[in-house]
Amino acid sequence: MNLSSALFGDMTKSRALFLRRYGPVFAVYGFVILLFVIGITQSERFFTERNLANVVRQAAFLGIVALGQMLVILTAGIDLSVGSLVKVSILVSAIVMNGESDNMFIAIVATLALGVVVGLIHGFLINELRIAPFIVTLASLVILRGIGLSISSSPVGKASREFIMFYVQKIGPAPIIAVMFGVLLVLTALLLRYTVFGKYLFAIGGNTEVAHLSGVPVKKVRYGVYVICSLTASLTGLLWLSRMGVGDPAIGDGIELQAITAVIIGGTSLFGGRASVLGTLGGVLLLGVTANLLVMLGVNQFIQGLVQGLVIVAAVAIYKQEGD
Amino acid sequence: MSDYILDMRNISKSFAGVRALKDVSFRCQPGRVYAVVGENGAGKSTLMKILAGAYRADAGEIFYKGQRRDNVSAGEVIDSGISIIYQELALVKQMSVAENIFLGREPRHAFGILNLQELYERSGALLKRLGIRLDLRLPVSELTIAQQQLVEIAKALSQNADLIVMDEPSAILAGSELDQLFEIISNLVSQGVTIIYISHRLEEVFRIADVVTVLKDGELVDTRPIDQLDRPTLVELMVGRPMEEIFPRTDHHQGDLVLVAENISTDTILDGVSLEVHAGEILGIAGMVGSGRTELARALFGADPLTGGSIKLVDKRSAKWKNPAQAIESGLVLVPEDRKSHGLFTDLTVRINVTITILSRLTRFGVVQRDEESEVVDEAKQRLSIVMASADQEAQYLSGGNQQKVVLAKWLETDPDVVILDEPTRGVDVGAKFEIYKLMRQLNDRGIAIVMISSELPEIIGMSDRILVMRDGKIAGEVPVEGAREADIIQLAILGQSEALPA
Amino acid sequence: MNRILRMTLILVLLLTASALSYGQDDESGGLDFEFTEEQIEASPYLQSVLSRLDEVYDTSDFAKDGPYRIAFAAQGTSNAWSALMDAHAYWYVEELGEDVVSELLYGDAQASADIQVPQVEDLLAQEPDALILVPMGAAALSAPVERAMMQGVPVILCASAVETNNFVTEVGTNLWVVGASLAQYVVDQLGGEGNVLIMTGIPGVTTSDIMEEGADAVFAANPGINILDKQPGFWSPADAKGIMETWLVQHGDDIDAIWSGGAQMSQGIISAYLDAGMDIPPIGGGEWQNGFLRLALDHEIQYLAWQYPNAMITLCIDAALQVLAGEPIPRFIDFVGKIDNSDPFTDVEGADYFRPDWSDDVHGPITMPDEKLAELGFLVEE
Amino acid sequence: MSVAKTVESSSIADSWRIRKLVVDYGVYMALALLLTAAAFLTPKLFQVDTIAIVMRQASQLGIVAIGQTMILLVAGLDLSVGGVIVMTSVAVAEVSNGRDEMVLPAILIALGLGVIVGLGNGILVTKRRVPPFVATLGMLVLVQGATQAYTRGVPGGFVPEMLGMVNQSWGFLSIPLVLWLGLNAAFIFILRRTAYGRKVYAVGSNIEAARLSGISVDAIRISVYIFGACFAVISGVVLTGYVGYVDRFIGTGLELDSIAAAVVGGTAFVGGRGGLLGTIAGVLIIQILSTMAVLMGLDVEVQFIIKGLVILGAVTLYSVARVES
Repeated sequence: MNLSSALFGDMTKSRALFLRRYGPVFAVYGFVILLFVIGITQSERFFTERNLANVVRQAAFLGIVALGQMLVILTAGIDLSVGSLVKVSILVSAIVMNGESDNMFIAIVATLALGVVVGLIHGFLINELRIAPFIVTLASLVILRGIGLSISSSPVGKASREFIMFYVQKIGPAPIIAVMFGVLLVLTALLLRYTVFGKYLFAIGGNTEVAHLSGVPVKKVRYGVYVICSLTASLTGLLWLSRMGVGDPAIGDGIELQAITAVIIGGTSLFGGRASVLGTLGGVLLLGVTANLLVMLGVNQFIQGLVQGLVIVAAVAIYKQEGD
Repeated sequence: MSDYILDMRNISKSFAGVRALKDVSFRCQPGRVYAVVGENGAGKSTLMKILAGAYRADAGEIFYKGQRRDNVSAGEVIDSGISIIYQELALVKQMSVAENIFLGREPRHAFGILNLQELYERSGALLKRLGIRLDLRLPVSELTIAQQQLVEIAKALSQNADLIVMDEPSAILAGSELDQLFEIISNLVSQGVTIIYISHRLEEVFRIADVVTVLKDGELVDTRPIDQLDRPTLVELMVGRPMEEIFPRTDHHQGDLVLVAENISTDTILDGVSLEVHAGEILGIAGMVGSGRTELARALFGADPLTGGSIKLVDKRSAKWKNPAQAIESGLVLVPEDRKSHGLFTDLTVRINVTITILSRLTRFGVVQRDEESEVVDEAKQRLSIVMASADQEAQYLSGGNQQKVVLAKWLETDPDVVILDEPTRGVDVGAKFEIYKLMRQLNDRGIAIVMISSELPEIIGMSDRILVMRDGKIAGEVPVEGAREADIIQLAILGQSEALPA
Repeated sequence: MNRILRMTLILVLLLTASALSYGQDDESGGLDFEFTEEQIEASPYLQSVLSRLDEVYDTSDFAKDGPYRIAFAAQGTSNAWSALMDAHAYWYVEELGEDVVSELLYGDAQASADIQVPQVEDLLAQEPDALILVPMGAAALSAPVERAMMQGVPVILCASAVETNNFVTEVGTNLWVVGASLAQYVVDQLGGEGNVLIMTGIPGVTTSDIMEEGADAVFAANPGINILDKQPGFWSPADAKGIMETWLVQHGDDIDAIWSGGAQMSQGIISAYLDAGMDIPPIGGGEWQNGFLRLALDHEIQYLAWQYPNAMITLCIDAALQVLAGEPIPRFIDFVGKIDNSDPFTDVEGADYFRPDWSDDVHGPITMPDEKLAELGFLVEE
Repeated sequence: MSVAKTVESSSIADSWRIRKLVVDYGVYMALALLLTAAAFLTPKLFQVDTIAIVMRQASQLGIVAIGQTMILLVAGLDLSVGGVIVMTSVAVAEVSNGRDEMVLPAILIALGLGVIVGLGNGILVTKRRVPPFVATLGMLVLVQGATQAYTRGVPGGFVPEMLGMVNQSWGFLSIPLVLWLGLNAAFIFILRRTAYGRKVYAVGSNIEAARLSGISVDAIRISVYIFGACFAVISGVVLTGYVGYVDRFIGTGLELDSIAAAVVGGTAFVGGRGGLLGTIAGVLIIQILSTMAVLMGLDVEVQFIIKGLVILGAVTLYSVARVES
């Protein structure tokens, strides 16, 4: 007699499983496609190379932070400080660069180093003092904002010429920044799928205790993931400098909320253990295309906020999250 | 130095001022099975967690393979060849079978890149060695509990463990699953692997152990070879008093019909289950893990919605219910299987835990009447002999056994007509088991009907007045209590028919 | 030939007329203020504004035939001031007619630079004929402005400046002078001697920072003035009131005057005084905002109000049309004198400005007809 | 031997008791410490007028924090309170249009709107299982959008003068303070002594156990979000009276401050632990710090940094004390 078939039954669950796993992602892309259809039919300038370049470049700005945020959320963490860190990074890079090409390299290194330091501090507080990531990064949001203001409350520093040009450069029809985002997107997908570090992120988010007992270096991985998240914020700060040419402290507030929203819309669970690069891209595109369309279609200014709120609520409510 | 692979000397450990282990020594030779037994709170799990590097001992030394080790991390413990299979299965539900097996020690190329080919080949080979077929890419959340346990064992094997600790592996397995486990264990032992086997089930201990260590209240009672022990002696060592009878029998008669379920189905697994429950009886429900027993309990209780069929209580309080609140109101309660995570409010006081189900009775205009509440808690304390410092103590500071009693008290306070007990003695030590059985009989005497779901066949046979066996979400058949044999039940549970097994 | 000659003649006449008219405005408009050399030297803002007042932009490259599609990157409906600016914009475009402006492309920045930068990119993707921008960050919007200019879209800045100098013109007022004038008012009221509190807007926002700069310069030049304290009130009546309450406990009767960077904050300041039952000292800082005027009238407050009319958007649209017609245009257009009733005023004239039928949040002056206000629900039935 | 055993075990128990003391009373000790520091740094803080001001301002945050604490108790979170406060302010002005007799109807309408928002939050969190963070963030954007769409940017109407009574003080007593303390008293009683309160704690402590104990888990969670929104409305009314004017910046940052107050006061982020008494102390700490900052003339950036450090410090204390317990 076949004991194992009696025990385990057959394995025809995979189709339902597939749908359960990727259903939300399909839904988000369905939404995005719907917006595209509306855009194409209602505005002749929506589906132009120029506008699409805008859309993808803007997606890159939100998307890079969203990728870092997604990795942190995958470990059942959160990082509320990225907006403030973008602000501080802009100021630091602008001041160090000070308009000189010679300073460009050192400015980039200094800004990324700042990200590493902030990420390490987050990791330390979360790992060693066992404070909830929400609280750690909430405090750090407030503190970094204070630091940003004390560096400068008015525009300061300057990007070098090459650095400003970077923003408009293209590879073929694609803006270089969008290409960069695409590369990071693929790298993140590969990281999650093909590296030990990626698997550990899932393990920690799925069950930290189990991961710890299985010999996963939980603390190291956490340090790593918060550093990566802060690095994406620093990198975004650099991109903003390239976009603006001057360090402006007006930028940065609220980026974290947008990034988290995009990640959640993309089907990543705030409870950890589940993440989807494709979904996050979908979430980023959904928010980006919505904003783009509001402008393109000249939607009545009084209801723009309402439309955005409805899109977000509908997108997050569309599927039930797992866990409780 | 010595032929002991593991030598733990004079280990002590306290938590939050409460002593968990005192001066316990424990050692193992290679290629043998060591059983560690003791009541709940005796310190077995703590001892193993210290071995695993999850806790640090306050005092004592550990020698492993002749070398002293201090403050090693969980990862280092695994690397040194010790693997531990925890009672709460240590698997990451969202990850695949293969990823779980090699979690923490993934085969890799340079730069931390996974060697997926090797991962799948090696995990496939391991499962083959265990004689099971599983989709390696399936997330563990899609597996049954029994399948998950096998993945755990595969994980231990993958670590090339010299020493495998199994913390109550049988608690969630039944019948043939258990046989399969024992087969795997003897296989491993013959390969020179040392097994430390922690269990409450004495039959299993006598079946597989070479040496038995008994702990009580955090202290070592005795370590003896199995052939110097018999059951009564072992029970006496564990409980500290002799125990004549495990299953209390009283004469009782079947009362009136109280609960009728007709053809109930759910979208989980239940598929047309009908049953009747009479006042004052114990209806035992047996079956494999995953056969739908727990789902049946949840459906009866209104915790999962019915997609077909009906359930009703036949007496005066007869009512329909759609959720647990209404079920409790109607006189039916469910004591869940996983009491700690589904039953206890660990952060809250004993008082709140005990009275949470009967707040409407204890409140006037929504305000809790303190005096009446204290009476209820005192009475529960007496009736179930709960040991606690005060009613305002947080439940987390009670011992495991007392936590169980608090959970039971909570349900009994509702004065139910029907009590569904899902695995009432799972993870409970011998002494407490006996108390629970006595309690069940007392409930019967008061005319309360009990539906008991259990994986322990001796318990099913020893306690039930009638036995139903489930398979694939259906009732496979009823086994007459008089002269019931474990084999008959297993037969029904696996094959769904009650013919004799071919020899 | 005849026709071309006539056109040229008309053009020349028009140019002369407009040049003359701007020359006149320069003398009559704006606040009278004598700058010292050091003040100009210390302030890049002043240097920029003063030089641009005399500079004229040759817009011939932008000349094209109408009707035009004009992009308007607005602050958005986030507060009443900007909502009314939007209303003015839509009304004015309607007034001009479809054969002048065929489409007003609109972006709502929700008062955030983060949102505005990509939004400007989206607007430019629609290839408008001109861009009117109310910048939410001086540096943040610099590069988008430069890119628009590179793309051949003339940029008209409205209400605030950006860091780059590569735009066509700015409509606004000299904010440094505004801050300085409010400070001068305080100094004059005190006869040059006394204790002053300073409440600024949002640190980091250009408008607030430049006003503060002007105020600082004047106070520094008057050694008899003692600055008791300085805190940002975030242009919020609640924050302003909270800070003022604490100040009243701390400094009480020592306070001789207050410099405030906005009407909302002045309301909070007055409210704190009223609760404390203390006499309210002169306030340098208020606006034609109906709620503030009501409070000031009821309690006979002494103040100097500056103006920042949302109706200046009509000037911005005019400027855009002028640019698209290829007419030369000054690089800085001060709205004072060009929009009726946009001069600073004190409590002496306050009653003339107050409008009982406006809701508290309405900022004057309004150049739209009342029916339009009523239609939008900005009028209150008494 | 037996003596040694007692000594040893009592020293372990002592360290545990100290930790428990920190968890239970740490925030009050911190408050006492802060007040001691204030006695040296800013003695003006102890004048009756200053106390009155601090209390009146603390009440605005404190009323919101009651709801936030209850929501945290069921392992939730509410980021939408800022939006609800602005909505309240608009509703009060539009409905009453400056007429005193319309104050009550206006407040009732605002409460009705609050109930709808709270219900929306609750339904998203329970029925759609959207994480509270995202659900309430989405509602925030929606409420702001709806308020804007309704007012078309310019709220009409006036704030009735009657609401100005929230600004009066008798000694250090004022209506907001009485309201804050009264609501606290009521809800401390409700949380501790009523069936409803028990259920709130039970749901936060172990949601599955609560469900199986016959508690309508979803109803409890939804109700808590509704309370949260209603407290935001009440605070919105107080703030509107305080400002005397409809303002879109009103209530900005109260969501994060209220979470900070609750967490500093010892309410656990994972639910089931903590309570309103701690939150009162948390609110006072945050308010006194900001008043002291103005009294000392600290720069705003320094204020930000101090606030962040205080949150971190408090939570570090709890986490260190709770380890292994």
